[in-house]
Amino acid sequence: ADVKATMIIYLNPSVQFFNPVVKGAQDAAAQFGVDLDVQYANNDPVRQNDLIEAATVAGVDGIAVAISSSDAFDKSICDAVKAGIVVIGFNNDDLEGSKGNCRQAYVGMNEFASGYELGNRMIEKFGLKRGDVVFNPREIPEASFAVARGGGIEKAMKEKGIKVETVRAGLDLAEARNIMAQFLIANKDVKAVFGTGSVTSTVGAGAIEDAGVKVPFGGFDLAVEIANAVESGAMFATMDQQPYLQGYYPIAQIAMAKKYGLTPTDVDTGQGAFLDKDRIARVKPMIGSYR
Amino acid sequence: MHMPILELHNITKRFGALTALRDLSFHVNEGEVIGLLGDNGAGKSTAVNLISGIHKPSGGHLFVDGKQTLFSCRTDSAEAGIETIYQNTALVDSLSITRNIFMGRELCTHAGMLKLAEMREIAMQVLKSAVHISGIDSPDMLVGELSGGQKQAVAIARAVFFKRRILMLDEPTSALSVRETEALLNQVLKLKAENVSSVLVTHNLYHAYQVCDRFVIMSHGTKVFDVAKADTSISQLTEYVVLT
Amino acid sequence: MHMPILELHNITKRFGALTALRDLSFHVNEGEVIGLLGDNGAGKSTAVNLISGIHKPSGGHLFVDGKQTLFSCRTDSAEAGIETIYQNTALVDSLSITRNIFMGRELCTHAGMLKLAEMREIAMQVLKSAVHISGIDSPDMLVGELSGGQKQAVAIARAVFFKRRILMLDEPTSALSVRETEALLNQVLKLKAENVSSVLVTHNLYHAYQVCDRFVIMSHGTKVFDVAKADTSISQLTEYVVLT
Amino acid sequence: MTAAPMLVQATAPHGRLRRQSPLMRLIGAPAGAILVAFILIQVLCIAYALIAPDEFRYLSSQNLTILMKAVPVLGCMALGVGVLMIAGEFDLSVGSVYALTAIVMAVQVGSGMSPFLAAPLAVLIGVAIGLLHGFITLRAALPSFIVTLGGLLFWRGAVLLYNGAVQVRFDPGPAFQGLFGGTFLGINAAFWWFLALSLAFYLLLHRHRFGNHVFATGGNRAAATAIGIDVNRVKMTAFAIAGGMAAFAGILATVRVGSVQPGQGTGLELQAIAACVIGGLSLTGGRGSVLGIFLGGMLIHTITNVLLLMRAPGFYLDMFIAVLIVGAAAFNSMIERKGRG
Amino acid sequence: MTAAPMLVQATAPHGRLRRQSPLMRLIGAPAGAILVAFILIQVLCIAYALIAPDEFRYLSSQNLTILMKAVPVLGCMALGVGVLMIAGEFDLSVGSVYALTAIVMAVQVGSGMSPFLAAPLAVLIGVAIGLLHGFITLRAALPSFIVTLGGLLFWRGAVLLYNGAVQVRFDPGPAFQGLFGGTFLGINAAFWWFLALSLAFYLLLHRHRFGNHVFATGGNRAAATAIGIDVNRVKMTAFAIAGGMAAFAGILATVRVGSVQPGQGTGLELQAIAACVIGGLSLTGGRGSVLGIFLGGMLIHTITNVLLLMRAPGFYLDMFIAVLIVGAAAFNSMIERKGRG
Ligand SMILES: Nc1ncnc2c1ncn2[C@@H]1O[C@H](COP(=O)(O)OP(=O)(O)OP(=O)(O)O)[C@@H](O)[C@H]1O
Ligand SMILES: Nc1ncnc2c1ncn2[C@@H]1O[C@H](COP(=O)(O)OP(=O)(O)OP(=O)(O)O)[C@@H](O)[C@H]1O
Ligand SMILES: [Mg+2]
Ligand SMILES: [Mg+2]
Repeated sequence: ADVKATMIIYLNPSVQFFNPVVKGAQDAAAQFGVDLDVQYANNDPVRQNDLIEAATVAGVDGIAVAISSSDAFDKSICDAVKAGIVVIGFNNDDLEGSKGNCRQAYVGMNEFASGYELGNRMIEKFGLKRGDVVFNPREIPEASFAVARGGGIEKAMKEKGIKVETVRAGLDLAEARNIMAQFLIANKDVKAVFGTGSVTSTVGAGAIEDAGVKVPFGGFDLAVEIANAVESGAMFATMDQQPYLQGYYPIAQIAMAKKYGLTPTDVDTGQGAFLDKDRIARVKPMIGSYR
Repeated sequence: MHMPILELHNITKRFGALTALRDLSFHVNEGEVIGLLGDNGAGKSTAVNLISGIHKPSGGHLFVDGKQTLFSCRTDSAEAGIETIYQNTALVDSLSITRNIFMGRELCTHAGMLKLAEMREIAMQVLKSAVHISGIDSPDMLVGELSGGQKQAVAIARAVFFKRRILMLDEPTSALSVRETEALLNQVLKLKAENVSSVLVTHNLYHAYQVCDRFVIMSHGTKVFDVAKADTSISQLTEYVVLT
Repeated sequence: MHMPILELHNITKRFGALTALRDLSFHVNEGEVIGLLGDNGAGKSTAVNLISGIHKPSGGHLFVDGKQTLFSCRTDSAEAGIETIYQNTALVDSLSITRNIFMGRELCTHAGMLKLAEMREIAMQVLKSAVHISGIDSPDMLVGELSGGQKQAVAIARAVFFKRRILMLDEPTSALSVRETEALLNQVLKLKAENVSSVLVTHNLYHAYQVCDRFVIMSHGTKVFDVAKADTSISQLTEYVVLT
Repeated sequence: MTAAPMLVQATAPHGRLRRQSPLMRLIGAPAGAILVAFILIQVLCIAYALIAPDEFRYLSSQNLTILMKAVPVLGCMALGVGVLMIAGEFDLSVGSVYALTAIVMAVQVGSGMSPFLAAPLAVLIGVAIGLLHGFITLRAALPSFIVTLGGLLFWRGAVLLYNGAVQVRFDPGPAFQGLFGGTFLGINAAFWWFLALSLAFYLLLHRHRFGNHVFATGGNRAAATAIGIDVNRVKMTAFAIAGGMAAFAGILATVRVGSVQPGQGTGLELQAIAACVIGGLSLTGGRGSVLGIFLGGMLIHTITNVLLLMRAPGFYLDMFIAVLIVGAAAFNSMIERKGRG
Repeated sequence: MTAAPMLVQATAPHGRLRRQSPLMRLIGAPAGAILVAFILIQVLCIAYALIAPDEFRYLSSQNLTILMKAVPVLGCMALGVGVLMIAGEFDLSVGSVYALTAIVMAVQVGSGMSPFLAAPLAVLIGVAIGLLHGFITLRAALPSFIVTLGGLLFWRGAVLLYNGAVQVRFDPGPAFQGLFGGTFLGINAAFWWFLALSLAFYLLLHRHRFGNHVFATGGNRAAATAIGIDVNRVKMTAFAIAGGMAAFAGILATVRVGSVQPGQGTGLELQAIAACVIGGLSLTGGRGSVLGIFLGGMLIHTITNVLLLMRAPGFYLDMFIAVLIVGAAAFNSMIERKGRG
């Protein structure tokens, strides 16, 4: 291959969300003849810096990286760009956009916005009102996706005077289901439940059932269980951000920049994120590959 | 002349740079009580551990009943009928007296379930009969809570109960009181009458002289004297041990 | 009549349900050598540990130079001039001989840096002079690699080097050979000449009779006899110890 | 000052053992202190639940059901880890093994294998992994800490290698579902399993020859070897048990939620060790009891449960759990020291 | 069969010590085996880098710089954890303490405090937390494993309580930046700090009275107590050192990255312990050396670095790391056993 690229994912390899991202990247690599390696920072900014610098030293032509912090990667990314490497951000961007970071382009959507949208749609659909309490368990509250999505939900609720209760649910399905159910047993006045990532979204319907209550439930990401829940009505909707594109475009842009000198450009993958009963059937067969 | 039931031939044992035993040879006959004597660090415990299968020799040969053998683990030597009271007692502090005595050789049902009641009873009996130890009220006491002499008594009781052909005793009386020591020495003579051989390591030459038939004296890892009781006196023995 | 330098008055010590010492009283005069005798489990080590500040009494009083004191830790008793050879040797297997001897009382520069060379030299000297131990070639050997007697020698060397007014010896000769035992008993007499008192716990009545001025005999946690050497003989002593 | 020989006391006082109250004797027994602590905590919870049944729904049937469903996963894992700890070794890999074997089972069932075959297969893989860890640990004379830390990373990677980073559905049919997730005599099947296994482990560790060897090996390896116990075989068996129980916990968890996440089980190894330590197991081996492990696992879950029921701020839930775990352990240790007097 | 007294050998052979080759003596020395293993691995890497300088840029100056930047964070943490391990206690909380103190420092600097005040403040907080863990551990007679596992959860929660789940910028100005992140004599400042601290710890542990007390306390607590060492003070100091070094590692990481994430440092405690264990420290205390800790930390990072340079697939990177860590440990243990012969 004449182009070498490294993709750096901020979380660890077990996170399902990145499957379509990696598939997109690999498809692009195959089409454009790119020698691609994918690395994982395991949620550690220090390690992500090591990865960026190691890729720079290894002499790749391009780096696709999730810029999950507005400050932490500024220097290492600038150094890479100075060394002549094409750097494309994906999935997360510097909050100041291109002003805050040397990356040449960003491919992704705004997670905060998707949380805000889900929140507003649930308010509208289920008539949530001032003084109500909703429940938003989070796998890892300090993880960037949880802060962004949860923050969006909180903003939507705050605007209507609705209170958001949250709890750390962890990454274990069984454990998360126990914690969520126990919380619902203790808090009978909860009017709606929001998943945050794939774990809480997967087990939410079961937890509601365990607690013996009936409340609406919405969440994020895609998995067969989640699609089934939406289909059956146990879940109102899930938010999706077309991760396949977030992998495909960065690698394609790196290849085209190197081969043909094309300038990388920003891509918004967040259009049409909202998937409810009406739209889920179309998406379901693609789960795990293009979704 | 009988065949010795145990024979060491030119045994050598090294620990890293240190040669703890060098070309050590001696033998034990049936029903014989050997006194293994020598200075601190002479290699007595190393020899005992080697015969018990704890250490593997770096060189030399071992014969049981004239047949060359290799004790590669404790089970092999136990099979050959060797039972040992170790200098460090080899007890588990966190277990009860009963469980220590029957450790590795529990009385069980066919399914392997412990016969605890039976074992407790035997434990108390053997403690009393082997060393007349006092102050142990219950076989359920943890060994870690016993006094120095009481621990030693437990180790002795275990070995006496399971003895078969050869009993190795590595300074068994070091923490025992006068009365218990007497009891142990009588025990050795009683076993001799039953044709059980013993190898007694001790620094107390009076004790050794009282029960042993022959003395093997070691110094710096080798044997320097090998003498029958008939051919020596206690004062001569003292001289041998002190002057080498 | 002098004031005793150490006096126990009605000391009681309980471990959970067990009363290890009950109303124990005895005293030690300056330059006196006491033989603390008794059966296994009589409570001798418990008494030694209590005087050394390892155990706290459950009841009773302790006097040093006639002043009531409370040893709440080892440092207090060391301050009162008490130095102990423990039955379990109290050595750290993973450290060298030198570092064991000077453990807690290192020779240091003002900044606390160790004077290792000096300590190594002293360690070898004191090992030789205190017990004439042989077979220890280097003060850098780990204690875990030593033979039983060699370990005991290290513990003795440490106590003799740091001795001040009272030396407590809990079965110090149990693993020592004849020659080293002789050396230790002479050491006790030499210290007596320097006005250092000793309390010797031993099961060997010959050794006790050889060096002690007075005998305290314990049984089941209490004192049963307290007799001066002048008033007894070795055979009578044996009777006292065995029959109680 | 010499005195004539003085007979201080004519008859030596035999029987130096004081009588103790039954409570003191209970506390002195292995796991007695933790049992007392556990019962006290339960009494408090139940009393509060009876006084304020609406505020604190501890005794509501939903809550009891969830507790019974929640405990067995950690509990079974802790049983296996506990046996290994008593034998003197660690297993940090159980969380990863739990995920790997569960995924293998789910994938196999998904592609048509009977769950009644796939579940034993999962346990077998767990056992094999445990044996491998044991083999490396003993053969290369390494600390099991480092070998199983390697296992933690390796088997987590193996999950991805086997099936990628995808969540797998598990739909075993009603018979299997009933066996591991159903209800029998009002009690959840998973909890029955946990009870049965606890009993089996009790018999194995405290009443069977093997248990004696485990305690001896962990308490003093040199002594156990010197007396002829094959310590390597004992440790291998304990490793196998830890691996097998991790896999079994994986089955229970998978049946409960009906799907497996490749990332699941992270941090479970520390929780399992914590349950054991709270239950009185020593980190250096040779000490502990099955009752202790059982109660340790129960306690961790009760604490989380009580906190959630009392509506502790969920964002900081871990802080409260931390305080309560340390507090429970301190309470336990205090009772124990009182008992020893 | 009685024999006349027989003088087997007239002169007892004194000096039973064989001469050993210098290599064997090196291997026999503390941390000697790991040193040999480390040098061998370096020789292999350098040889490959010289043969294929374009394929494997191990010796490129940028790569050396990365290594020097990457090692000190884990290294400093391992030094602190190592001292505590030698004293016979664990610290599982260092990853959380590292995050908490770094956030406090960054927030304070962000709101106007001089970094030269904020950094010592962070270390002070680390020390205070260490002392608190020590106090609870010793006072309540608990295993430090459980207390610091509580700390792991508690301080992670405290991060959120202090500043929410937001990342914090850290912009300390050039003087501070230069002191901890600059370059001096061609070597990265963080690495200088690590070297200096390693030397200081070497002197403290192997040449100072305090170190002797640490080894004695960890090796045989009862003996150390019996001889008059204040084991509680020794352990408290070791806890304080572990906490302080975790905070110091946090400073280095924050200067390097320019911001702090509330979730950072998860899992670092196991890595730090792994570095120590690879370096020859025993999990039960009393054994180990500073050189071992130093090399253990270096080894973990070298392995990761080599894999990244060879562009090993990141999806399975942890699997390779696991195999290599266990392999290195096994190699080390093999050399060591050879040395003991
Ligand atoms: N830490 C402890 N916990 C419980 N019981 C103990 C403890 N230490 C000693 N004991 C008990 O106290 C009694 C006295 O023990 P001690 O060690 O003082 O006896 P001793 O006279 O030194 O015996 P020996 O000659 O065998 O050394 C024994 O019955 C022993 O079981
Ligand atoms: N595991 C070991 N590692 C290294 N050296 C050892 C080991 N075991 C024993 N030695 C050394 O071997 C020599 C012989 O020790 P051994 O224990 O056999 O002596 P011993 O005759 O039993 O002495 P004692 O009468 O003091 O018990 C000693 O110098 C000792 O230092
Ligand atoms: Mg010996
Ligand atoms: Mg004693």
